[in-house]
Amino acid sequence: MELIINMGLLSMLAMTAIAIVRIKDLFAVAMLAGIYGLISASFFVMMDAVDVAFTEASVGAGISTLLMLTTLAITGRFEKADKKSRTRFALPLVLLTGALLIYGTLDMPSFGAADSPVQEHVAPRYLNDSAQEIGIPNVVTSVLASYRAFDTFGEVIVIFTAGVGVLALLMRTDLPPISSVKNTASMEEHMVLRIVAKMLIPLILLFGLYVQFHGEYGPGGGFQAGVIFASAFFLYAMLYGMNAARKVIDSSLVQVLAALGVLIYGTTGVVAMLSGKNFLDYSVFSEDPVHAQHLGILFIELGVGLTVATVMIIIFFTFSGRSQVEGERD
Amino acid sequence: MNFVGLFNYWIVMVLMMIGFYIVIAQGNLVKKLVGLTLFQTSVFIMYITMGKIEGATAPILVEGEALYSNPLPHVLILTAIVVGIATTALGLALVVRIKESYDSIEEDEINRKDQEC
Amino acid sequence: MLAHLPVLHVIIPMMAAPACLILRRRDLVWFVALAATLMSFAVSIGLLLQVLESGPISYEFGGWEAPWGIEYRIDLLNAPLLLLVSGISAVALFAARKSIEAEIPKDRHALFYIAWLLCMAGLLGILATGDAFNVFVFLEISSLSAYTLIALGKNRKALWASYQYLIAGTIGATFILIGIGLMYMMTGTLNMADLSERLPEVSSSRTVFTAFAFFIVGVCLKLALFPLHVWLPNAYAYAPSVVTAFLAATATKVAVYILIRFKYGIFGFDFAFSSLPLQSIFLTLGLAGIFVASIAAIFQDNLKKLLAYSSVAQIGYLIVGLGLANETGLMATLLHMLNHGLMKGALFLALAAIVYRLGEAKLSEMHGLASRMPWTMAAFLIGGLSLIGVPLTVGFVSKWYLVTAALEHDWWPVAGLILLGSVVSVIYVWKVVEVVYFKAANERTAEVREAPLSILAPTWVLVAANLYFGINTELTVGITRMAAVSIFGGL
Amino acid sequence: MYTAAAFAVLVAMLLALFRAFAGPTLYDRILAVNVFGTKTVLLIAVVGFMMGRPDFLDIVMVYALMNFISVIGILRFFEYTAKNVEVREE
Amino acid sequence: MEGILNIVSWFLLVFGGFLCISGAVGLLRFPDFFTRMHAASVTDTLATAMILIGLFIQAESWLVQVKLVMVLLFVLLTSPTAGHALVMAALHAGLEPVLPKQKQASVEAGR
Repeated sequence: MELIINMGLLSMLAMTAIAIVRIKDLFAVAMLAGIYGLISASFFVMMDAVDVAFTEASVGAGISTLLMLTTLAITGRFEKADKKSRTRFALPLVLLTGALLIYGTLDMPSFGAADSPVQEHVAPRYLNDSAQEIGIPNVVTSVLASYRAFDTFGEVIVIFTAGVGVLALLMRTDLPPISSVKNTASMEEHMVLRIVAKMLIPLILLFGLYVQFHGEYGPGGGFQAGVIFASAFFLYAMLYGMNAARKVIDSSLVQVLAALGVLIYGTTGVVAMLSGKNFLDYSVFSEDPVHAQHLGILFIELGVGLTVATVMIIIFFTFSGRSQVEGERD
Repeated sequence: MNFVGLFNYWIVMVLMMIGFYIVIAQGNLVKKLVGLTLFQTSVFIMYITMGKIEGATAPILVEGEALYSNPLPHVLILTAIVVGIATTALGLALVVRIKESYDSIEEDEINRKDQEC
Repeated sequence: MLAHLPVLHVIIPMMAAPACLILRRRDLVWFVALAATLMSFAVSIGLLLQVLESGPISYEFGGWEAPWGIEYRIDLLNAPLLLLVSGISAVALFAARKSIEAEIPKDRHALFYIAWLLCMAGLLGILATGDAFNVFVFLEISSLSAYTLIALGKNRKALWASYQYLIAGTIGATFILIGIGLMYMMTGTLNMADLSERLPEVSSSRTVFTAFAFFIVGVCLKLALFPLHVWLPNAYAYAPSVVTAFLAATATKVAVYILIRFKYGIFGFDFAFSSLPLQSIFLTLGLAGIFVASIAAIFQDNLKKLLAYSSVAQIGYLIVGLGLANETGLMATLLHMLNHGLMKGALFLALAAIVYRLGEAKLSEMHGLASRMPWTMAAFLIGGLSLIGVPLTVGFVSKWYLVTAALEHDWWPVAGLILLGSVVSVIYVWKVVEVVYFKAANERTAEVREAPLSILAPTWVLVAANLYFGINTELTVGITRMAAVSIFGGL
Repeated sequence: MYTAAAFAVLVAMLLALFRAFAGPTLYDRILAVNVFGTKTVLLIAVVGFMMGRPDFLDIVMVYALMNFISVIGILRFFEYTAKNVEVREE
Repeated sequence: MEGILNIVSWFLLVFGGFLCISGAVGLLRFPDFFTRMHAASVTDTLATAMILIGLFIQAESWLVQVKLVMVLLFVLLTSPTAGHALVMAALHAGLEPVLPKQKQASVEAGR
């Protein structure tokens, strides 16, 4: 039965991709990209990749669709027909790369084989020893936050770089001070939505915190929690207007928090260096090694969650602030 | 060369090429970024199908003996997804600035405006 | 503290960047950024000395040993490059304070320095890491911050150039990701040393061949090898001039380093040249790149674009050195990476001085500038001579070893073409010299004063380095020879 | 039992997808996205039970949340452009 | 007791599945936006409720049951709201429902 569902999901992915190529209405393309993210997230669930499904759903289906829609609100909806000369050049190149890729798959270990090199070399140690060495059930979080913690540090820096980049490009310092702007939200007539949102937002924030601290035992962790936390603010900003949202979250505070998250992550590592161990070695935090790993992973996930949440808020507010110039509204 | 074993990878390769085609062939800047997202997401799907073992469960340890899929590709893909969204966010910020200064997000119009001034 | 040197040069800028976001005030952020860069430079010097006396250093993160955790590996190949990147960054950052006042609005300066620190941290991270996937993560950090830095340029074309660089760079990075994925699929490990042990036994399979092909195409897109170089001229021409000085001297060299590390370190010498006719591909593309780019450079009016095209040509020399596939060839490439970094750094910093005074670097508006800005133009002249490869300059040293490497194979035509490439570069350097020195100063350049000392001093530091390493080649040649021997010896 | 429900939901998703491709007006597409989101929620819930790991229901919660937020987002930005740009139905 | 619960949950799941398909077919075949809206949203909430309750019966640990109830409440709260917002936006943008022929004529006459 799982094979049928896999094939069904993959064929839906292919159909969505082909539809995206042909549709010229960019709003529809943004929505189909959201559907593409959703299907690939469900495919990840079928492939036992629960944490990745979590992240892909919240990032692929949620954040990237919202960002694309915010951009389309500024740049306009319809796309021009693509030029024949470009497609004639692109098709052979794409077919050539595709042929090389297919050629590459001929010697691959077959799908789901338990004896392929991937399953035998590095992975068994994580699965067998992580219970004793780190003591948390979710092996993905233990690899993410302890064995390969420096990769995750690089990742937090990538998100921080994106936040700095979007700020450097779109930051507007000429926005009127918050107090003076009357709150004229565009969604006044959607009273139903505002009531429901008012009920939902605390629940979403609570769910975000649950995901943050549940990362060791089930799917979840810093990234997913950060994105969920930020999506609560997006909902508030969309329904109550940007000025109300800017009253809630002050832009300089958000930037300081984003920097703070990265610094929390960095100091967790540097503390290990100060006492002679290597960077990001958690055995410094307490004499019992397993307990030390728990503490280390907790700090790491806190730093990651804080940075991801605040950078997502920075990116969304900077984009929406930019469209305020266009519409001069809310 | 078993057909079913590699079928997953072939569909993933087709998805990659569709994404790659969009990036190269379509002129609209936002559409290129969508193509880039498709291309990267299908590379992620390739990574994840690598780690799956037939009849295994997710790498979250439960009591008693159980066969788990490989957790390492999941960690790599968590990083790659975040890299993907960071690139898309920066790309969209550039598109907004380009729209404000060129008043168009079609590649050939922008090139034409570049030649003029 | 000495044990932590291999990681300090990356951690310091990575911690300084968020700290700067909290500080927010312009001059304070510049000071912290400069301090962090100088500390990284000092750490790199310490690392080089440590590697010279005690051989390659390995540093495991979190205390987990190599294939399971991530490992930093510093050896003779990347130690000198660490020095180059942090050195050029320190010098360029010193000039940045004055230079960006004319090009970037005031409220963006703090964010500019933060993006600069992140770009440097990314490049240093790529050089030092011993883990294949870590290369991809730090490649993305350096690329994302490079897109931001380029997009801060004054002209609206900077935005369009940065967008094109983003698309080309992300496609390159995704190709590298596919390459790493396929390599991981066939060997099960991500650590470079572990990969080099386990790859030979599966090297006959078609998947490893595809992995190698995708990896090479991805890296060549990143280092702007001839057919894939379309994004580079615009990106370097319209970026703020200090950013071009930093990126031109370092970013492409780091990409060549990745190529060398993976081609020789992991795939091994025989695989690299037997499966794919790489030797002939590199030679043809490199030589074609030299001539096409140099000829394109001759017709450019915008001086920055002219030097950007000459950078593409110089990258052609690097790839030709690799294409020669012998020890001296590799040594010539390593040497030219260092020398080219110094040359282009000096030239673009001189350009930053010109842009600071004139607002833009159009040749048609620089008549008789030498009489007004003698020091800047003298620096530009020496940089140009070094570009051509005149004796007593750094360029001559690397051209010399490049030609000897070609002669070892006694491929006379290749050696001839290399020298012909230098002749072509004479043309476009002379074109600039002729406009600047021998034309009378018109009203446009009449009242121009000499560039401020804070831009001139760094330029002359690099020019002095150009001359010093041109004359006393014992240090650079010695290290690169040992590095080449260690790589070739190791196979 | 689970297989029947999972198969039915899969078919429903397929049909909703066709509506998303064909949908003449943009509102049909938004409706299709909404239906598709709810069906994915059901599919993952049933699959979680089918694979014997029912504790994956956090993912289902996120799906529902993201589906709601993206539908609200689409409406807000579409209505926002509808005011500036006249609405051209295909 | 065990058998009855199984049968009830089996019935709920299968009927929920059938409702899903009927809603989706309705989504495809109905002439205009508002009728599709009706088909989709009605079956949506009911089918989701039935399938989730079917799973609720099957769930062993109480934690899973709590999660199922949370998801059910969330979907029951948000999906009608989204439907409402969608219809409001459609009407606001001037999308006219397709009325049957003779009523269409009388409305035209009346206007």
